[in-house]
Amino acid sequence: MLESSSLLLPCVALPFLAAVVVGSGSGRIGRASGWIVFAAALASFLSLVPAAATHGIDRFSFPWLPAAGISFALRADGFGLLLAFIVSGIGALVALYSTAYVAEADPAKERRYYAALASFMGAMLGIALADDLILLFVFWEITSITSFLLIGYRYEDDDAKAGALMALQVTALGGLAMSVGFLLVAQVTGTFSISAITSDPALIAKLLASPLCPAALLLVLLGAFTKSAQFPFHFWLPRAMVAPTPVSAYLHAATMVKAGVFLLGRTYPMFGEAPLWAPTLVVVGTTSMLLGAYQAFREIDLKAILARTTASALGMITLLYGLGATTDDSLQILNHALYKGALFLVAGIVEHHAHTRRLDQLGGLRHALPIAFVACALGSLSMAGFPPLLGFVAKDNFYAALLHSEWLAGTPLLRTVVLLASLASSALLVATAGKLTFGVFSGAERAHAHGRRDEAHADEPRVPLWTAPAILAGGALLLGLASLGELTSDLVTATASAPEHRAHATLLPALGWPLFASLFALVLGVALYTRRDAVSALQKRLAGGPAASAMWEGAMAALARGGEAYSVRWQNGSLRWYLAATVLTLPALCVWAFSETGLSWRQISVTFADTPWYGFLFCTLLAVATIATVRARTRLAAAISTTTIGFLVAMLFVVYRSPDILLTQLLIETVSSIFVLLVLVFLPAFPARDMKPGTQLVNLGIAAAFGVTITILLLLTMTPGIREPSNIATRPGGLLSLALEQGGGKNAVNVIIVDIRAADTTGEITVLVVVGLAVYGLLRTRRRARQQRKGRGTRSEAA
Amino acid sequence: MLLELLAALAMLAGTFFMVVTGIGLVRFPDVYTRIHAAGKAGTVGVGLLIVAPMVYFGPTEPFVALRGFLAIVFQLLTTPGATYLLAHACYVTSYPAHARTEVDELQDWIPVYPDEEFGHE
Amino acid sequence: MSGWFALVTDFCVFWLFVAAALCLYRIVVGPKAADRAVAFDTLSSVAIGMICLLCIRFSSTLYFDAVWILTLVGFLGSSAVAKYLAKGRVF
Amino acid sequence: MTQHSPIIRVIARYAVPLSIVVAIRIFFQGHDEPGGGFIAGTLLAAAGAMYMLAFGVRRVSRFPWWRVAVVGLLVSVTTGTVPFLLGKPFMDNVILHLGTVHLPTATFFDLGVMMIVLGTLMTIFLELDLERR
Repeated sequence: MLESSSLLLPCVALPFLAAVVVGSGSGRIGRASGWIVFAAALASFLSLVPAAATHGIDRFSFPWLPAAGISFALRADGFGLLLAFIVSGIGALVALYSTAYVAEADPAKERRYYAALASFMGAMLGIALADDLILLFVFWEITSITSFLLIGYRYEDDDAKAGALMALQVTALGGLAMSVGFLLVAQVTGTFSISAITSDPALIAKLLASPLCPAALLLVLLGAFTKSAQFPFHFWLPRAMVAPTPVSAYLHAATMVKAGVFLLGRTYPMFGEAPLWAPTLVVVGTTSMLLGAYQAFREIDLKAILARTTASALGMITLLYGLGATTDDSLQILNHALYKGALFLVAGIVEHHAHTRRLDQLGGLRHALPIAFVACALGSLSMAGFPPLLGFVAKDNFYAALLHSEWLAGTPLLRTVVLLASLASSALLVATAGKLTFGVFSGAERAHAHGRRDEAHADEPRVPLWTAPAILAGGALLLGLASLGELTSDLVTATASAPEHRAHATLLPALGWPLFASLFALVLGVALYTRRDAVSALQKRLAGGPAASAMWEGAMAALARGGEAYSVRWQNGSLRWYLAATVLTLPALCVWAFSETGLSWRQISVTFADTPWYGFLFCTLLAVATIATVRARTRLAAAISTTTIGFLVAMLFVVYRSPDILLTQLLIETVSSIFVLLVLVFLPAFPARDMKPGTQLVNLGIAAAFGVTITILLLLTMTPGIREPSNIATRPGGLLSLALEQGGGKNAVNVIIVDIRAADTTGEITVLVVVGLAVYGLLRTRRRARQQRKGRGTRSEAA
Repeated sequence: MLLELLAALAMLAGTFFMVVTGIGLVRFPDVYTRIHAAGKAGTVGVGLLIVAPMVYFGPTEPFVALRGFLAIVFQLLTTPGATYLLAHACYVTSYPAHARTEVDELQDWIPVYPDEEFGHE
Repeated sequence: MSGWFALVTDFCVFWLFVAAALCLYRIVVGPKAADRAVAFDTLSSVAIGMICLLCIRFSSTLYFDAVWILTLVGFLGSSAVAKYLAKGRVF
Repeated sequence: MTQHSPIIRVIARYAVPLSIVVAIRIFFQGHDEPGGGFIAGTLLAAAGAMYMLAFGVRRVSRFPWWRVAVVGLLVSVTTGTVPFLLGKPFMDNVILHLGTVHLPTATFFDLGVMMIVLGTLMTIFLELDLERR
């Protein structure tokens, strides 16, 4: 079954294992849980190395649901490895960072944090390496859930809860849509395996040609956009910043939000040529890029700025996918992961140190946190795209792709708009980077919030705190310098999703429009930064328009109100309404069924030849008894006449020769009459005055409808043509002989109940047991509650 | 042939008693007299009617006779009891006897419950 | 099952119906619950008679068990009502 | 609690055991003549009701009737799954020939049904009665 003994399965399983160990661990693990998760992340990272070394594609597959054609398939192609390396690498760093950052008094809470973090890491690795659509969806949902747990880590304060809930709602909505999209894709192509679909042009052609393709594409895109906080769904990301900083760094910068873009990379080979692919992605990408950059510049809270810039950077990558630039998409992903991770972790150090994240209260920390300052500077420069950092190379490739894309060339207007938007957002990013670095670290050292100066110096950031950002920022610098040579280009080509030709990522690009564009963006950015007060004043004036998150909350509240209104209206507690609804459904269903099947009451042809005359007499008595029940003035009279009806019906069973049911009917009639007597005290007295004529008529109508339907149904079953051959019991293979041979009994009725259809009876008797237990449970708890109330009542009187 | 004759006689007598009880139920003025009529059907009427099948199926299926006999014994055991209980219940809840009753021997024997709460519902 | 015997059985069955109808009249009209209980008790006796006659009419003893159960049932029904009337509770 | 009238106590002293005997008789004749678990269970419940009517609820209410129902379900389900475990189809019926009597295993299933019906009905009787107090 296991195709190859590769290390893919342990790589994904290890973090989950760590999560279980940490989660279930008792007190003594306590402080060590952080290190366990770190070790697991490191192990996963290392286990990926052999897979990367072997140039061939490493596969592992295990038949999970053979019936549905779903298999637990992992596949380590270049693109998957890229995300997997990022997830496990940055995961290890974040775990390391958390050991110092997350210091909780209650070890259980800390253990839960690490368990959620580890299971998130496992799920992300699953997404990176999954080769089966459904498997990808399962891991996708796990990430949504664990992100909910991690965002809502400090569940005491309401913002955390609200933010976590909103994140879950949005990403779950996207996940759901995406799963439907996957099902449609599998429906058309007949297989769930991603590699099978992408490698077979015939399947892709079939997918593109099928009418389901636009729907599937939009649904999958919905999943990607919600996860990567793209334009219509960008509002949950800033709200998710209430999470502890390592979580923000890991989930909302390096990995989780990347899953959406990663999905675009995975599905590009499938939907790339679809007519809807390019326009949607370009439009959404550009808008979220520009919107993110614009709002980032306006923000004051450190993490909110970073969240907005993440949305903007992801918008840029989505735009690239729209243009089909899949040769160097890994460069963009890697670059963003490195610098944004570093910046977030620096923000964590600053907050940890100065206990505030607001720029207007921060300043002059370069002496207190020298290393953090260096890391932040490198990260910001990479974000802005200054040489010699990786950011510059990525920006240059971005503009190259922008200018050389044939698709954009086809629509000059859109091309200019996109170009201008890119230049504007790059400039804004540069300005934000400047604001970020200089705002926090340079300038006079302002009195920190709450004026605790002495204590601020005391906790020099411990070693694990600054190592993580330093490594990330250093990585950005090293890769930038390496691009002088050929190393970066090889790395990018190896990990790109669908490299047509060898990507060229060089620090010294050929002179050309892309270079001028990025240089121009840099200059514009610096200018913007120098005039930042005027710009922010302008922005304040322009502020307006409803916040997207407010709209979303409004929609959710409306949904809740609608549900409540529905239930209040229909479940209004009146027994009469419930009874009428249940009774009326039968006639309604019959009318519908009759119209569907073409049955009609005209087909009834029943001869009364074989019915003995006493059958008629019993029926007349039955009618009289029924009228007596309805006309009864007191409850006891009604009870007795109902029992009489039961008796008369039993008599009919004698006339129509069915002894078993006769006995059952008689006994049940008695037992139920005793029940009625037992509860007679509680039943409401019959209304002294008669009901309003209106309600009487309505009741009459409902009863008549029900009665007529039942009569027609019965008569239809009696007409010979419709029901089964009349000798169903007596014919050779019939029930009687069957009962005798196998059941060993002449009484077919009992043999059927107990043996031939014993499975049904098991169901029925289980229902009976449940009824008994329900009565026992409900009444007992009600009585205990009443006694407590009475107990309290008497005490209060006595007091 | 003899069996059928006997069975027919038993049936006719049984039915006669049933009909008499029916008439009694309808025409008697108050509940105590009706209970008296009901007593007849419950014991003699049913007894005779059960004898009919016992006799009819007698030789061919002996088991019917046994069950029939058991049923008669149980019927004689329970019906008087039930009618007594009803009469007692009516009396203690002071169900009004018909005007024409002269003698009420039970007056000083059975206590009449004072409260009217769940009497003649 | 000679002809005249079947006729007699049918005659008796008819008259049992009449008795049942009279009982039903009392149940419908019966001023008080007690009357209805009495009528109900007689109705169960009539039912027993009916079953016996129909056993003979169909010459099958399958229904004979019902006679036994009807006795028990009739007794239970009326004594429960009687107790309810007298004491307001059943057990 | 002797305010139950002596008459009904006398009748019940004979009627209840008689009913139980008949109930068992009906249970075992279930396969060939009319009868079976359900009818026997209800008859036993009626006998129980008669007992409570005559002698009051005190002695009866101490017995946990709802456990009878649950055990009944266990009996039925095990009768069903035992042949299943032996590799035969689920709920298959094995006719055991114990000497002259041929006892189909379905009878145990029927026994389960009887216990369930008895347990449930008695539980409801007792709970409704306790409810009134």
